[in-house]
Amino acid sequence: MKEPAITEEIIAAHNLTQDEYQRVLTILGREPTFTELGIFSVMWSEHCSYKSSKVHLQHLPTSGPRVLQGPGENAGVVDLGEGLAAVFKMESHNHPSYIEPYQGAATGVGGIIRDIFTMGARPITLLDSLRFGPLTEAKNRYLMGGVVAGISGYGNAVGVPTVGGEVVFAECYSHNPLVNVLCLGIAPVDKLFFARTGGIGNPVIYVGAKTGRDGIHGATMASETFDEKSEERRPTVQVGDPFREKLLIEACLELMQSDVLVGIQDMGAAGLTCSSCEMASRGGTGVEIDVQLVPRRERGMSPYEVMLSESQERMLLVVRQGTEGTVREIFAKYDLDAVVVGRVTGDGMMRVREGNRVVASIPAKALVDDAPVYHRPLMRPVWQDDVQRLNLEEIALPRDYGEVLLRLLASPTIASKAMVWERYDHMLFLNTVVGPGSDAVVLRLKETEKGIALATDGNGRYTFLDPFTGGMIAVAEAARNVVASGGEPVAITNCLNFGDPTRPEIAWQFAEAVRGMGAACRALHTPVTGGNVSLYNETTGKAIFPTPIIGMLGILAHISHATTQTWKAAGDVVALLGETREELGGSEYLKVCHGLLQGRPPMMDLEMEYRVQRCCLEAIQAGLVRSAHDCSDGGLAVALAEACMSNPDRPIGVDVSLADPLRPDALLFGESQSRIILSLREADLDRLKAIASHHGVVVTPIGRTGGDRFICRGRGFHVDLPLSRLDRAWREALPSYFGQREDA
Amino acid sequence: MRFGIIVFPGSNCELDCQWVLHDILGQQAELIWHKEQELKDYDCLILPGGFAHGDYLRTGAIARFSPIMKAVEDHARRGGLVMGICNGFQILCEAGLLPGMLLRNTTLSFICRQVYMRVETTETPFTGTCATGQVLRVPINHNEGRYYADDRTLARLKTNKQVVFRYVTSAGELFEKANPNGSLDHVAGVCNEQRNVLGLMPHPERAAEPLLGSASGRAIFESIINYGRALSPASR
Amino acid sequence: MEMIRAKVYVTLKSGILDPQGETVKGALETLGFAGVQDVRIGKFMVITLNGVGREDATRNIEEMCKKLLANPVIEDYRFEVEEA
Amino acid sequence: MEMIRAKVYVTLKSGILDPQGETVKGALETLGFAGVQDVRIGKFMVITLNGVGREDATRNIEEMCKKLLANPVIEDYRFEVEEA
Ligand SMILES: Nc1ncnc2c1ncn2[C@@H]1O[C@H](COP(=O)(O)OP(=O)(O)O)[C@@H](O)[C@H]1O
Ligand SMILES: [Mg+2]
Repeated sequence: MKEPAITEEIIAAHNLTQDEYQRVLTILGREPTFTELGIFSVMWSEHCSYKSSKVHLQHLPTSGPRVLQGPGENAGVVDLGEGLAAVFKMESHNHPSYIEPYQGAATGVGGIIRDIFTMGARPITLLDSLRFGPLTEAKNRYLMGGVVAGISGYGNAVGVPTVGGEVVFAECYSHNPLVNVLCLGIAPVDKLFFARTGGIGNPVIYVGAKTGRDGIHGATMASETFDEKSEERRPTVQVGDPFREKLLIEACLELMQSDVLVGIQDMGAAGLTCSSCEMASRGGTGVEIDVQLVPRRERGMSPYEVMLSESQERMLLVVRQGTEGTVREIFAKYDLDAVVVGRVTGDGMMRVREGNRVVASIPAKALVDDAPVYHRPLMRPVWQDDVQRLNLEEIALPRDYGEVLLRLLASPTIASKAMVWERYDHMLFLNTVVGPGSDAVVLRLKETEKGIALATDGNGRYTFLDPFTGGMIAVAEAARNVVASGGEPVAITNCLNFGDPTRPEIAWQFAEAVRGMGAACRALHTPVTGGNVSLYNETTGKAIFPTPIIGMLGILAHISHATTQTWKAAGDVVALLGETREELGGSEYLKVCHGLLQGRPPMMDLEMEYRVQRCCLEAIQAGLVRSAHDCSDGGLAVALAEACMSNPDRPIGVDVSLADPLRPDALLFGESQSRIILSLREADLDRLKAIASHHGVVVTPIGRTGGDRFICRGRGFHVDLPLSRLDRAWREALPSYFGQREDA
Repeated sequence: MRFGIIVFPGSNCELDCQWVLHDILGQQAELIWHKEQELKDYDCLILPGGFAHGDYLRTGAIARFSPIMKAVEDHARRGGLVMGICNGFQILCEAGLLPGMLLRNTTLSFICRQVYMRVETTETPFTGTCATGQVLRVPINHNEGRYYADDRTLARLKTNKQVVFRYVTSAGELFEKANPNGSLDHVAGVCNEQRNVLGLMPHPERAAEPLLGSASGRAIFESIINYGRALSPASR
Repeated sequence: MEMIRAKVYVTLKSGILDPQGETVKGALETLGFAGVQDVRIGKFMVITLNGVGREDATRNIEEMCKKLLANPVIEDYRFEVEEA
Repeated sequence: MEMIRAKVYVTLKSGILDPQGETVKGALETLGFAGVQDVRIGKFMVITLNGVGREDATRNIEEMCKKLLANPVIEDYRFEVEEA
């Protein structure tokens, strides 16, 4: 087969700039072949090279006493003690999910799971962080229905429970939904695997599904903005096969028990290209692949297509010479292909052959390390001051605060997500001590007394209004959720979803948000172990909110510290940790009740945040706390209502009096940070006060649990509603949009 | 007792069953890969939940042809105990070891949540320590759990008291809203005529520890163990 | 020997509730399509055989349906065999 | 006006992975059926229309396929309309 000649159009179609093409010429010392051009273009895409984000990410803190592996490998690794390690990472699959929601989300799940078991860990849990446009639009219902079905369809069948996550709605995600999935696995600390090649002559083995023309140029697609033409790119859609992936997990984990594996890498974005050259460059060797040996699903595939295919459920292994038989035997047990497709070489080249013909020969290290790095120009948007302006005097106070509360509870961002999580197996492996529906997920670690907590968070609206503060709050809130569940926050992974970084305002948002995250990670002692950057999230020039999503990992010293957000008994004291300020900027209340996206987000004092968290954790560990819930979207009133309702089997009312001399709407619905609502036995109140004063944290008893009404009073307001009304508003909101299925 | 847990490609609840049987209840429990052709002398076989062969074509349709299934049938014919949970139930129906079929939930969606099921008969090895009418709180986790049988089969099931569990409210009532998947006559579990083969959609192994929210599924495993003990008091 | 293509149709027995069909019917009505009386959803499989004569193919496909492709408790099947 | 029956065939576009078909193919081979080259599994829908003329029916079904019955990203469709 003859390869096309390299023309300007072909270079442009590969999204390589003139400068980048010059760089290719320099590295090769000649013109690239067509296959080589394809390889450079995927390796140097934003998705694989982080060329626009690197200069900012390098300022994040990435080390700490518990971090065994920071960014750079397939996933981060944290020491849990007792010889166990947590391997975790988050990935986005935004663009594919817009094009085909079911398969886009499904293959996103499949991809992140591979990152985890590649490192030797058994994947035990998934969390999904989703953003959609308003459900009043049919297209958004279709997207959400498809994405949730895809996560459910793939995650359940592959046998990894989806135990938590979040769903948030805003107009800006209408043409650009976000699908971020976190996976965590557990491995013995001394049995971790890495993407390496080891000794020269080692065989390179391809395992898993056959290669088709799926998703060719998916990696470059994920780095482009959408336009009308995106529709035409559809035939590259990849279909996930959770059954094959389940077999692949079992086969790889079984292989890892034996002593044959040198290195292993999943084939994700940029498929065989990325996996082979990254292994070689990390191993400091070369690698040679013969595309003719690669198992194929379709006829007549060119070397270019084989190298760039993004067919799912495939892995690349390097094993010790002479152990090929062992590999074949284990994979045959699971009816999976395991084929030697190449070997490790000593010349540092990534060489691709088709039989005897060499179709690509590129220095592997240069391909990876000499990728372009951009210091994109930054500019604070001219409209930033405008959106931050908010004069509270111009905001009319509502007449009926109960009505406002009901509206907020029915707002899809706040409403119960039971309809979503009931479609996910969230119980498999018998670890789920706190499942979906509380601040963080808590899993026990069998055979130890410990547990782990996980939460995802990230408020795009705050980050839009003030990227630095938004970045800080994303980390702080995720940590607070972990603390409220009884865990000590130890490390994060993250997904950074932003617009087109070649626009200086977007680059500025990115830089600021990352700076904020870094500050919070330092203050809270939660280093970054990995993550993912998704840029170009815009359609026809309109970017999404800058949306950093944080996945926070915490450790529970004892599983008995696991704490949920719901009241446990009538007659308990309700106490508020932290202070409420007159802050309404960026709140859900302003958006839902006044149609405003305006103001500064609530202020974040990291030092105070840390003290509140330590105080809460110490109180939990001392056994004083019956329930804990952080105040976030919708403020104090919504958090109190959730604590009443979120155990459907046992709703318990509350009677609260608030004395603060603030505007009632700010007091009830403002989203001041660093606040946690606790419930405890009356007899324990003094001990809680002592702990709080030791940490310099304000604790205010505000009422009592009990009854079947929600009562909340203060200066200028008196809300008194039966729980059943709150419950209906909150629980029926999401299903009401899906009464008529459109995604059958 | 000796439990054997059959692992099909795509099964995923085998470790959970083993955990409950071995680590919680102190029984022997071994995993058996579906390509095996012979079985050691197990007292009870468990076909666990999951997605054998990806649930492709029909749930359980391909798994019933696994090499091990011949031995499972022989074991059942000899009166050995077999319990299919969720996907295991689906496989037993496809294999003809249990009457009826499991169809797509009427909600058309996968459902994972706690439900209540009522013990309809204690005259099985799987419910011997329960009380008739006892309500168990056990989670379901399936896409195809709508029990179906033709009229004649259903009539026979009723006459023979082969309906072992029904979906009910927490108070034990047969209200429509307590039937999560549209099962015929609220059927959650059935046994064969000889009463040694049971299939049920809810997952008792997910309800065996208070830490995880419910321990009421334990009654089923304890009934089996009790039955085994009664059969051969000396050896166990 | 030629290539044979078999088209297999598997449908739910009449009388068995087809919630997916019902839902599609409802959705079609919502979209404004009038006169939709009934929707039933089944499977359509295309099986390509190689190196098998037409008669053998027919016998084989019949057997595949009986054994695996359809479940007689809930489904009917029908197929056509043609040269590809 | 007569009753119209439409048969709609929805199939995966060629080149799109069909994990279900692949798995069934493997199962057929395990069961000892020789010569199975390929299995692709799609949907077969039977839609009954009432009070709609044949021409309108044809136009409607075409539109139903486009809007709802097939997912144009990964599926093709084909249909036949007949008097029932
Ligand atoms: N997509 C989802 N998948 C699983 N669980 C979810 C999802 N969305 C929300 N949840 C669960 O719903 C609960 C409430 O979510 P959220 O409103 O984001 O909590 P918070 O306000 O504490 O951040 C959490 O327990 C979360 O795990
Ligand atoms: Mg939160």
